[in-house]
Amino acid sequence: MQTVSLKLVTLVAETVLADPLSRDLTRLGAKGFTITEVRGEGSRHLRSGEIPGQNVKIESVVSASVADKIVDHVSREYFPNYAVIVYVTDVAVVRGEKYI
Amino acid sequence: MQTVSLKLVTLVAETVLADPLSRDLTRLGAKGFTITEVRGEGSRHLRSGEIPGQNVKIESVVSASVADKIVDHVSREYFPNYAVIVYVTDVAVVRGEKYI
Amino acid sequence: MQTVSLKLVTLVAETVLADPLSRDLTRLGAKGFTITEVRGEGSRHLRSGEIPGQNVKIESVVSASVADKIVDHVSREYFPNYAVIVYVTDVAVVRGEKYI
Amino acid sequence: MAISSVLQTNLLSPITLSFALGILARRVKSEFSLPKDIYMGIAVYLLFALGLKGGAELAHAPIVSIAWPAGVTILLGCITPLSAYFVLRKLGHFSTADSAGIAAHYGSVSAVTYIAAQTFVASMGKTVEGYMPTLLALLESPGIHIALALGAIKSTNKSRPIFSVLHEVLTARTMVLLVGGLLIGYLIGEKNWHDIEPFYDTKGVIFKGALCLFLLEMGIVAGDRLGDLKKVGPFLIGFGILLPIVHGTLGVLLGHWAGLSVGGCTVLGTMAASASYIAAPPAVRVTLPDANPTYSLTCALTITFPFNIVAGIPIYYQIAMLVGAY
Amino acid sequence: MAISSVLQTNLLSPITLSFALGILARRVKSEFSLPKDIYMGIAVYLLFALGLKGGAELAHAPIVSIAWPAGVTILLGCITPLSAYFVLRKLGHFSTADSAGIAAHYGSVSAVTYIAAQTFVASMGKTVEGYMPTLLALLESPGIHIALALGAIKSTNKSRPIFSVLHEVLTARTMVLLVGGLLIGYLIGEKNWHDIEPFYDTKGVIFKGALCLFLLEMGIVAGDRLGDLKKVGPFLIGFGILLPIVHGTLGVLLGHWAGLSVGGCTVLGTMAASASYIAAPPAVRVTLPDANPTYSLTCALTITFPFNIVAGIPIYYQIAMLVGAY
Amino acid sequence: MAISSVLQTNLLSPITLSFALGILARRVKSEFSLPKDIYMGIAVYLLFALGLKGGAELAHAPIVSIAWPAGVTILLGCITPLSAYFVLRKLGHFSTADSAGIAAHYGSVSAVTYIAAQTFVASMGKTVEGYMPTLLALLESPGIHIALALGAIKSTNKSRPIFSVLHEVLTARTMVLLVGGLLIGYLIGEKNWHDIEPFYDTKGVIFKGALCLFLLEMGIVAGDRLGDLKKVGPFLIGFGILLPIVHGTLGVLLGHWAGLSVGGCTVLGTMAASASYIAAPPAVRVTLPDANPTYSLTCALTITFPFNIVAGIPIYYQIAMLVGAY
Ligand SMILES: Nc1ncnc2c1ncn2[C@@H]1O[C@H](COP(=O)(O)O)[C@@H](O)[C@H]1O
Ligand SMILES: Nc1ncnc2c1ncn2[C@@H]1O[C@H](COP(=O)(O)O)[C@@H](O)[C@H]1O
Ligand SMILES: Nc1ncnc2c1ncn2[C@@H]1O[C@H](COP(=O)(O)O)[C@@H](O)[C@H]1O
Ligand code: NA
Ligand code: NA
Ligand code: NA
Repeated sequence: MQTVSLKLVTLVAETVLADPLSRDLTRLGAKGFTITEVRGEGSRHLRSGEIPGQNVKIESVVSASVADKIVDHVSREYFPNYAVIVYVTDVAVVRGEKYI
Repeated sequence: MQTVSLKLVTLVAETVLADPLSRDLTRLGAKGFTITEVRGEGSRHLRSGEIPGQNVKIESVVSASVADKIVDHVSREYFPNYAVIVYVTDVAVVRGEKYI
Repeated sequence: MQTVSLKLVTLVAETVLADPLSRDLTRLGAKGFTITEVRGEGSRHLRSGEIPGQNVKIESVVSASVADKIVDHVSREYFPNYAVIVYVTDVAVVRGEKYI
Repeated sequence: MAISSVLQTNLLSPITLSFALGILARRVKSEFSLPKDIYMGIAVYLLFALGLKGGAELAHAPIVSIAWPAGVTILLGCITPLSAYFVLRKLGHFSTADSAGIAAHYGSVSAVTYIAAQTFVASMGKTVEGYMPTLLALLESPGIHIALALGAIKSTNKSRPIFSVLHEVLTARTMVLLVGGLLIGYLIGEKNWHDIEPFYDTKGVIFKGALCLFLLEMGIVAGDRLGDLKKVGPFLIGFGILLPIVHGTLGVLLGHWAGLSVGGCTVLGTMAASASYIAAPPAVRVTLPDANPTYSLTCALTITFPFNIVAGIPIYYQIAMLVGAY
Repeated sequence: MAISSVLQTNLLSPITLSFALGILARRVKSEFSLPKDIYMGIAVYLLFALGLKGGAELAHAPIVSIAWPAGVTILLGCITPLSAYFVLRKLGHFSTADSAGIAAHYGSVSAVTYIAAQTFVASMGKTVEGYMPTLLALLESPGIHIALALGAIKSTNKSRPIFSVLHEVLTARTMVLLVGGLLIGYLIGEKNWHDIEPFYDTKGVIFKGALCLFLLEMGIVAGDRLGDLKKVGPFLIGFGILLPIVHGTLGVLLGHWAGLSVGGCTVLGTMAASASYIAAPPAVRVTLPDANPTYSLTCALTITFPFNIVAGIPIYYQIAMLVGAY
Repeated sequence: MAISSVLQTNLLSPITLSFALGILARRVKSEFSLPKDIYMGIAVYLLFALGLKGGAELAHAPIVSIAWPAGVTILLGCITPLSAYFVLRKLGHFSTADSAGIAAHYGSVSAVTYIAAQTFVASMGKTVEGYMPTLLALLESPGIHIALALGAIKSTNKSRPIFSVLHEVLTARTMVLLVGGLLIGYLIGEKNWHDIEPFYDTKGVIFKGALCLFLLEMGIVAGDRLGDLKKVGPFLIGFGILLPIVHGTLGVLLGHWAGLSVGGCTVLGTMAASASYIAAPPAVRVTLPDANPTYSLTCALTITFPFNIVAGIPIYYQIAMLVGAY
């Protein structure tokens, strides 16, 4: 079965950002996303939220251009003040049109 | 330490498919898998299950050929009627024989 | 926005290893990590822990050299006796310095 | 008591109001919901309590006295999925899969609706046969199996091997807790039962208190789906209200014929009128892939459940009074 | 009773000791904590119980009798965020964002502190006006809104559109359960209330038992953050103790002036003195990104909450006695 | 009472039957299980209740009266891991790691087995010394430490630094809740205790009701592992039944010698006979990597726990009667 190559954008952020970030993703062109409750530690040691270290991981399969937009937006809007990271991976999917 | 390159197949599907899909994976040659409870939104907006948007993510490290088989099977058997996506990533592992 | 390419190391291990492994990661140079509670099946069928199959997934974005160190350490220290797997993926991040 | 005041009593019960609060919360777009494990945990407790209490009562009841009621219950389990299926197929012109899928829900029973009926009857000062939980367990699965078999036979698409699903239904949470509880309650005997009765008594305060929290969450879940009413269209909305009345009446009549009290008739009628939204959905989902889950779940959860809680139960009660059950 | 013995009674209450145990557990680096869903579930139960009980009481109280107390409560909701803000801005020289962020916490109220006050007053053999939960609901949100508005106006950085946040606060868990519970408790009437009273009664054993477990976990959460005391510095530590005393005194006086009993004055004072750590934090976090959450959460949770539980409440009680509330 | 009827009473207790139901559910391949957080939450409640109740009783007991029982308890904590170790090493020819790993489980204690014994004794109309929970806390950790030290010394493989593990065991959930509860129960005094007693009383309905749900899940967990019985082989199966009888008898005798009542002897014997499956497993897993966890967990959970619940406790009770404890 032939596949197309797309980008998987992964965000890890403090729980309170789950909704704002998903809204942003949709606005920037993501057709869907998957959210996982995670916990973690990083360099910022920000203790927001009643129980510290409670984060969400948001994953979205998108086109390269949308991926750029998201990374761009997140690092501009959220990096300065929030505990959040973002990274991008190459993925192969079938029915690529579903994600674009 | 030298590593071999394999495929990580990731499925996100409505919870009710957790068992059928894991059975299929094993049948198609996966030596193991990891399941995560997630929630998500996609294009289909199917509201199956009492609490909508409750999905499972199933990840399995497999050989390229098994990966093809899985993608093939899933898109044929499940895409038409179920809320499910699948994507494949390249991963490097040690002791590759464990997964083949 | 220009990105740098780093490694995402993913460990899946029985829950009891969550702390030892995170300590090891930090010691080996990881600047942070994200932990997810997962369940899974593998080839070893070890039934440690009251509820079998309860695992943790530990993900860490690190430099290639740190990634090697981790894979090396884990396969030497934990593979023989514990239910654990590790795999490495290429990821693109912004502000690479955060992870090094 | 006049129907109006009966309705009012019912509308102002903590159960109904907690459910209403849940719906309201979702309508004002509140993101509040009960933690998943708590919701599940309360469900486990309620079902186990039903079973234990039923078993303890069973220990007294002469088995023969249950024969007829059990018979009509199983009969209801065979009739209701078929009536639902054919109404949907012939009048509603739904696909075999959709018809069978929805029929599986209405052929089974909703334990919470059952509890609401029991509580309502008690608040009317009437008693209910102690062995009703046994009937609840009997009505749980036959309807699902019949409807799924029907769908599997009629549908052109290959559908997943049905036997594994039959097994899943028979060993699902509800059956384990209900049947298991019945056995335990039956075996432990008077003294042991009295030790745990205040905790598990379905008339007790813990049961009633937990029930409110459970209905609060059910209201949230239902409120979440109100939007789907548009998707299912007027036919299914009518179906979700009228079929329960038909099934409910049938249940009351058969119950009366089997010699149940007015309380028992009301509860049996409610059981027949209710639609499962726990056991049926996953079974249907895996067996009949091309049945649209939005249809069945919206009908069972967003139309029939609230209807029964608010108006259905009092109606079945009135019918039970009319048929002159003592 | 002498202040010393009052303090002692309070120190040896199960609530205080459970909280202390939680802190201790963290200090000895225990990894124990209550399962997340259980902690959330207990919170839901406590708030819903508060609401229901308050509503049931409200059914008796002549609405007029609440007018004045309600008035002064809203007044407190407007004064306390402002006083907090200006103390931090002028005396503490904190940024607008930080000042507004912390002020939002102190302008709102902590339900658990409220409960502790109610329990304390009861243990002193005094009664509390039944409509206090209504005041609790009234005090929940105004302070947060005022502080956030203040921060949004004054801050140079663009801050997230505030309206969505106002809505989030108004529809948050606390409001749904408290206001919803009040409505239900008010509507169900005597008989229904008595059915569920033992389960939801805030003087009942289930409530008190669950409260201990909740404070155990709160102690763990607070103990987790003890280390942050260094980060916030002496000014905020003093602020977290002195401002509550000021707000508490103000609350007692206004309560007395509005005709509350000594019990009512103590509870209202405690409400004014308490700082929210549930509703406020997320609202502040998304509206004022450059407010440091470590400041506000450490003050509310690690300084003010324990202070109120251990010493504050008895102090407000003494003040209430002094002002000669009957 | 004849041993047969004693056994029957025990077999038909809600606890035993709930456990049996759990096993049965797994045998019929049901996928039902209690939500994880609920299971954890009940465990927390049970342990905290044990502690509180024990502490409240301690407040009355003259400390001296506990000296001897405490002494023999610690003695049991030192003997049982060694006896277990040498039986496994010499007779069973298991590796040092495996022997030490399993010994750590049998050197510690299972709180649920303890509770079952207490409940059983009560159902026999006998009383138990109020300070037993203190003994439970005393027996929790020494055995684990001794066994792990033994394993660490004897094993050739480097094993993880043992001190961090000692600390983990001493600050684990069980210790925090048990010891913490003891302190709180001891400090709060009569009046406060009576406020929360109905909720935490280990003879109360909430405790007994929750216990059934807990044992239901334990049955499921044990049923899950029945398959592993094949893996552990006949020697360990015999070991898992005979060693408890030896340890149980020893516990009864030492208890009698220390002046415990027949109830106290039975409970102390049960404690000695029981094997930990909560505190021990993680400690062993990280300290002795090459100890096979399937061995220790299957013995403790699938063999010894059910044996004690069903037959062991009544046997220790009979022995206690024989040795003529009053
Ligand atoms: N190097 C990393 N690898 C994986 N996850 C990370 C890493 N650094 C940070 N995180 C995640 O991002 C969250 C915020 O990190 P930080 O902003 O550095 O405090 C942490 O709680 C982790 O969950
Ligand atoms: N583009 C995407 N990226 C990540 N996850 C997705 C995406 N689209 C769908 N999903 C996941 O797949 C599930 C089903 O999607 P769908 O079939 O499009 O409704 C959703 O609930 C999401 O969890
Ligand atoms: N091929 C695989 N793909 C994904 N996860 C795996 C795979 N094999 C093992 N795992 C995970 O690693 C854990 C331990 O595996 P094992 O050591 O093979 O028993 C399993 O419980 C799974 O969660
Ligand atoms: Na039905
Ligand atoms: Na305040
Ligand atoms: Na032992």
